[in-house]
Amino acid sequence: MSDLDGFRAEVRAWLEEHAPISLRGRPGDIFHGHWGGRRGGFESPDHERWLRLMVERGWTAPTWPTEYGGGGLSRAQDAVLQSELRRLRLPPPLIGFGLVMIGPTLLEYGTEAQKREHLPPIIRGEIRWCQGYSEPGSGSDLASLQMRAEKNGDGYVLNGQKIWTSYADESDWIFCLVRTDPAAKKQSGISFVLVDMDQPGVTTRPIKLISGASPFCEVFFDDVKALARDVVGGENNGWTVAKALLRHERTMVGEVFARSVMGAEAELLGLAREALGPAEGTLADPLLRDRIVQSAMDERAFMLTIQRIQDAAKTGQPPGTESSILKVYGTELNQRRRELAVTLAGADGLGWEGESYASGHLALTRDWLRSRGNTIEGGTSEIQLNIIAKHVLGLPDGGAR
Amino acid sequence: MSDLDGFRAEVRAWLEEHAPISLRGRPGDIFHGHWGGRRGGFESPDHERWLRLMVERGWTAPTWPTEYGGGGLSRAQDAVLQSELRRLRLPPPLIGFGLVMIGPTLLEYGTEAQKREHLPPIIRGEIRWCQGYSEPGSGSDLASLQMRAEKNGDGYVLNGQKIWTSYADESDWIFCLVRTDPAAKKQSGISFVLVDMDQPGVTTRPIKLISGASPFCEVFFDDVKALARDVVGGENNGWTVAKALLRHERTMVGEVFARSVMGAEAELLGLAREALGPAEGTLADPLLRDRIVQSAMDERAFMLTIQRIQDAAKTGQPPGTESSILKVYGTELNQRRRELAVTLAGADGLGWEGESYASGHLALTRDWLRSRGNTIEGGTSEIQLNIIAKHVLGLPDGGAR
Amino acid sequence: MKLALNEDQRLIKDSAAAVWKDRGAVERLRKLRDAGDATGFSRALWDELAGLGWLGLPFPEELGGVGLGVTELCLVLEEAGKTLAPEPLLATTLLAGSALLLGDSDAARTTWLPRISAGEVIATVAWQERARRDEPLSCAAVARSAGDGRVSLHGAKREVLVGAQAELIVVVARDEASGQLGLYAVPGDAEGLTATPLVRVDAFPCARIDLDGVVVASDARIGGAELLATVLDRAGIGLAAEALGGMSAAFEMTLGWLRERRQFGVPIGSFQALQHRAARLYIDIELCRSVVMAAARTADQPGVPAAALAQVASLALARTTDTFLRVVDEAVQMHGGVGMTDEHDVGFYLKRARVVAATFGDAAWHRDRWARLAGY
Amino acid sequence: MKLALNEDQRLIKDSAAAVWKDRGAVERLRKLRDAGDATGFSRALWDELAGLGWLGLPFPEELGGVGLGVTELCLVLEEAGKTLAPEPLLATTLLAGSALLLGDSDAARTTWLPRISAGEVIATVAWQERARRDEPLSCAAVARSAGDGRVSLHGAKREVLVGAQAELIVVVARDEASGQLGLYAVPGDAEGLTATPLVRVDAFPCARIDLDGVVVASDARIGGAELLATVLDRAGIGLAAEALGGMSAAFEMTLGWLRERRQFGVPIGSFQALQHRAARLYIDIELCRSVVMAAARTADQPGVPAAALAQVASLALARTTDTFLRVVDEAVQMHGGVGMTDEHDVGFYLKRARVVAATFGDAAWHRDRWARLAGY
Repeated sequence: MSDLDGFRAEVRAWLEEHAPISLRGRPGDIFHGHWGGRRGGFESPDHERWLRLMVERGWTAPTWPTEYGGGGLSRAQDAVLQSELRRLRLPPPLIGFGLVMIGPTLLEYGTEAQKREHLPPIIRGEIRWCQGYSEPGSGSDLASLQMRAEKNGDGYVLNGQKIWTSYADESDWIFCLVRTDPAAKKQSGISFVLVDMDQPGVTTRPIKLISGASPFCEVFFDDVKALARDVVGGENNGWTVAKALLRHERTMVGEVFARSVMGAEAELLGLAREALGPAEGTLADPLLRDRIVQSAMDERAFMLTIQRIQDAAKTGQPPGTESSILKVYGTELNQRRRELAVTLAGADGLGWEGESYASGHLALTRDWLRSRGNTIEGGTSEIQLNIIAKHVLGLPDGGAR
Repeated sequence: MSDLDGFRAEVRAWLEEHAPISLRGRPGDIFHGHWGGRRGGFESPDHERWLRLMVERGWTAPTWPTEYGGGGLSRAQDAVLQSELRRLRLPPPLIGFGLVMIGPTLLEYGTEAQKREHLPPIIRGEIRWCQGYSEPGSGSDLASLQMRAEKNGDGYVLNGQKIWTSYADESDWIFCLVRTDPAAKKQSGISFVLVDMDQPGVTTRPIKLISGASPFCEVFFDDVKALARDVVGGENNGWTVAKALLRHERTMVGEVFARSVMGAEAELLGLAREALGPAEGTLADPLLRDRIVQSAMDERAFMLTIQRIQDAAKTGQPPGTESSILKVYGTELNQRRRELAVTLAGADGLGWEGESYASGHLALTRDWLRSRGNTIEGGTSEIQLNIIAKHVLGLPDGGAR
Repeated sequence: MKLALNEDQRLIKDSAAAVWKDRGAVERLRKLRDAGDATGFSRALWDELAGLGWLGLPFPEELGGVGLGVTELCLVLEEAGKTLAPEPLLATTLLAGSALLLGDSDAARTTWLPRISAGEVIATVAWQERARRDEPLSCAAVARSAGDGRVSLHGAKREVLVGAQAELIVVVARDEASGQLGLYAVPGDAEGLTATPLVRVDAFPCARIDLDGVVVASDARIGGAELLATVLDRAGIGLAAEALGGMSAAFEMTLGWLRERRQFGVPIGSFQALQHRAARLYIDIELCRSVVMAAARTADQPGVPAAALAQVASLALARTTDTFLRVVDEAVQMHGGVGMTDEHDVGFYLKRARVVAATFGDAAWHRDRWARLAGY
Repeated sequence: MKLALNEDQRLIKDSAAAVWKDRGAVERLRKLRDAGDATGFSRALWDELAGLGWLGLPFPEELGGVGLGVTELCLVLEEAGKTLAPEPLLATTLLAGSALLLGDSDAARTTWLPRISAGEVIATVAWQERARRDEPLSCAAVARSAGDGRVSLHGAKREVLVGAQAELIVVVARDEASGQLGLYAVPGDAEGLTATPLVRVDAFPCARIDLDGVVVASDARIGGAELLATVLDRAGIGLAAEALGGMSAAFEMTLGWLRERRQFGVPIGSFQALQHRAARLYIDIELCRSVVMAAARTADQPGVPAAALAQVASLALARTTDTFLRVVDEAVQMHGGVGMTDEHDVGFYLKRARVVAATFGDAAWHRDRWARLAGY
């Protein structure tokens, strides 16, 4: 306890002295900050200085071992560091899938050589990573993926296509699931491989969504090379690694949605007052008023459920498949909210572009459209319900997955 | 056309002359009238006279052939007869499953001897029939039925149990599905057999529902005898007969629900005014008001759909599986209405019995509870949705039925 | 009232289906959208529709029409709705056309209806002023006496269908002196009238109209509040028919995907959870079909009371707007990731469904009106 | 506020579960109902509950209680709810008990709370007068001065939980002179008080109370409108906990059936459509659990503002009443025919859920209150 207090004092003093003044009061989150990578520029010189300073202490990856350049902090110390960063409302010095996805995976499944090669560039923000899982033919049924990796000397030749790869067009390396044994059944012939995207044969193409531009890309592999030493977890054993990472991803998505739904009541009420008037007193439309309350109550119940799951985890109850509950409910909650928002806005929520519309109103349209994907991406609601039925409720398998 | 007009004039004159004055203005329907049978008494001497008169003309079964005692009318003539009965608002002289279920089945699948033996007593109202299909272990999966019929001399010995047999305790004969070939797979070992219930070994027990007393019974068979000549459609070929009858039953159930939902708006509005006041003007509770409108609109859309199906049939479009649509929607519509009715009544809709409650309020409670069975009886909603998915939408069979 | 198609109606429906399918279905709307086409629909196709007689379907023959009714026009609109055809049949023939047909002015009728039937004039009604539908009677635009029996119109209208392309705009304004609502037939190029195109999510042509002292002759007034109510209800029924087409097409598209798309070694349409959801959508669509047919036939009944028309119009719009929204949400969900891409057509239906729901009032608005009409 | 059970709480919950399961679950309620039992619950079990300390769980030790809170009582109520136990814990300890505990009268507190804790007194609050919940402030029963500082009570109350069995009835009446609401502690056998048992669908004991000039001493008044609001909110949270138990048990029963019942050669629980519906019920039940836990803990926070308590109580009741109704509807449907028979237990939950929803206001009522509290 007093150790932690000491650590806090030290962190606070250091931050007060070093953290660039210009960045204070500008908090980011895991999706808003500096992504790093070969092509990543900085928003300002202070952003660059902030990264260098933190990298020096290993605090871009505070809990990773110091031998790879990490901070070597305990979870408790990390919590102190994060709370001090929040206190000054500082942005994270570095974000990205290297830190939250492939890094932790390598720490768990990687060889010593893999960790030494790949972790330091992640920590220093030199290499930006993306994830190559889904393929056009394999959505919910991920294990049916078709992208091939054929042995060739001391490595593999990759051919195939990935889809829904976030920021592929801005990334340097990609971690991919590929089929290394076409004869093996589904899961058993899959390997988890790291691929340098800076080579011929790799093509990325951004995907336009119904809501407009998106970070998602298609990635095409045409005789692309990967090294044997870049297979993680062993050849044909990639499914185990992938599953662990997927669980991790779902929790992350849940947290993002938890944040996204906050404040529904105030937002919706604002839209309602704008559309319905009067500025005070009971809303003129009792049905819309009732839907706003439902949104508010749903949000409150959802946030309390997140808290309950966290509190249960603290008392040592083993975490279960709560991520599926949060995924299903959180995404649908957000959809209902976005739908209610456009409904409240009426014709103001129907604009696509142009100066006739306020930017806030245009965002309503786009956000509503984008929200329709929430129940599809990161594991469809249907898949989550299957998981709950089988693994939580213990209902018998009917062959449908 | 002029033939029909002549027929109408004749029917009208005959009814004006013969139909008991005391019964005019007292219409019944297929579930409200005289059921006949060995144990069936008459509500009044006029009821008995009415039956005798109509039996004489064969008009208890107007379209059945005259050789069995039917009226021998064409469908068009029958329509005229029914409209004239409606004109005087006369009750049907006879109702029951003999007329609407087993009779038509025998006409289609019975041998000449079977028709000669069984149809006349049905037409004269001497024998009341009930249906023995479901068993405790076979609900939606009817073909999994277990009741056995073993060959024994010139007949069978029946052992087993039927359930959900309406009015079994007041019936004389039962038509049953039984397993005559235990080795055969499901449907192929089933026979359709007619059984006289007036013999040792037949026991009936009424079923109490969550809503109270009901016409449903369990029927137990303990070494009960059936004659070989009473198998309809041939041994082990009962499934064909049963399916034809089931389709017929579903249409009937649909019609009943069509009637049951009529007038929702007026009923609900009455309850709402009673509970919420004021007697005039906009209802005080906008959410309940909205639900009443939904009920009214749902009913209107449902009635229009029934009309559309009937109109399409008239233009010669082949009838499809509309009965499944009507069954699913009509029953759920009725459930929503009953639920809204108890909701509107508040505590007045929570009474079970006793003088503290108005009889109308007690009926609200019972009707609501009874309505929960609507989506189960006569083929569950789930089964109907399966039928629609497969036979209307052409979705592939997933093994789930 | 018979809820079945007669032979003529079946022919119209079949040929409407053929016309729009031949033109490339949603692909056509996509091209217009991507090109930022200023017209927003195909004027060539419009001429063809005129040739087929559809632009004057419900007008009497002496005014260049075919002498049929809303029922027949709804069949055409339903088929147009299936391919999300942006041709302004609803605005021209049913909105403006109904105003002229049922309005007070013989002059306006004989001037404009033959030209509409011939495809020479695109027309519309400008009535909406707020973002959310409320009573049309809350109109703030005014008609002011401008001397010589002329009036000048002042105000702004929004969400005017095909407003920037229309050669005739029927403008709703309140007479400054009497307080009465009026419908004024105004040429699209009238001085003082500015149309600003709105790029809406469905990519159908639409505009904001500003009226800065637009002067018209007093005989430009073709009717008042009662006419407006009838016009909106007739058009509402037409929109319900279009929505019926839209939901049917989105549903068919989804059924095709459920049959084709394989996951876990089987077509996803074999999964019972999806089957049941699809079956429920089917039931709701069938109910929509019934109410749309009944509403259109009611509109064609001679001397139908305004309240009866209003009630079926509200029934049709309440059901179709809600069902359309539900169908497209489910359609995108069942398509999975591919349904979220702009490349796939299903998203166009998603977008259109929401615009449809906001055009003449959504389901909640129409349920409220139903209760008001019924006195509770 | 921590949404997890501590060691003591876990013990209470486990032993509550054991107590009621040992007594035969729903079978017990069935027997009482079929026998037309005049008490409607088990007085012997009531004595046991007293022995376990549960009747005084939230009362201070000096008043015979255990000194714990609503949180702990809710755990007991949740377990009671699982077996549909008709023992009047909610009415006695949470309704009347809260009124006495938080009321103005030390005399009433010290007279009644020890006797409640000891199981000697069944108590309740009589507040409802209409069939549908409306504002408690619309009370029509009056308290009239009867000289000598006494008051006489006049009026009628309905849906009084355990009203015919209660030895103490806290009656809500309006002071005729001041117009202020008052809560009056009245002995169940007071002259002029008539209790008429109501046979409700859930078979829980309940009565109508007629007050025909019931004379009580003026110190029988233990509080006013604010106290009533707090009492109803605390009891509402308790009822939400009971509902949570009820829905959990009905759901467990249904899961068991889904695993066991075979049709078409497989357990019906393997059908995906049923699986998804079950999974959605599970999610909703889990959300109910969160709000009930949070609401109970809020009630136990010292000095919690009335508005904050009202808000969580409304949240808890809105969610649990709706979810309970949905769970039992689905439970009966999934059970098929057997679920419709009186012989099966699941129907008891169906009946109870509707009474629960009507007791302190249904979901719509509480959503309306939430908005009022939030000022919109």
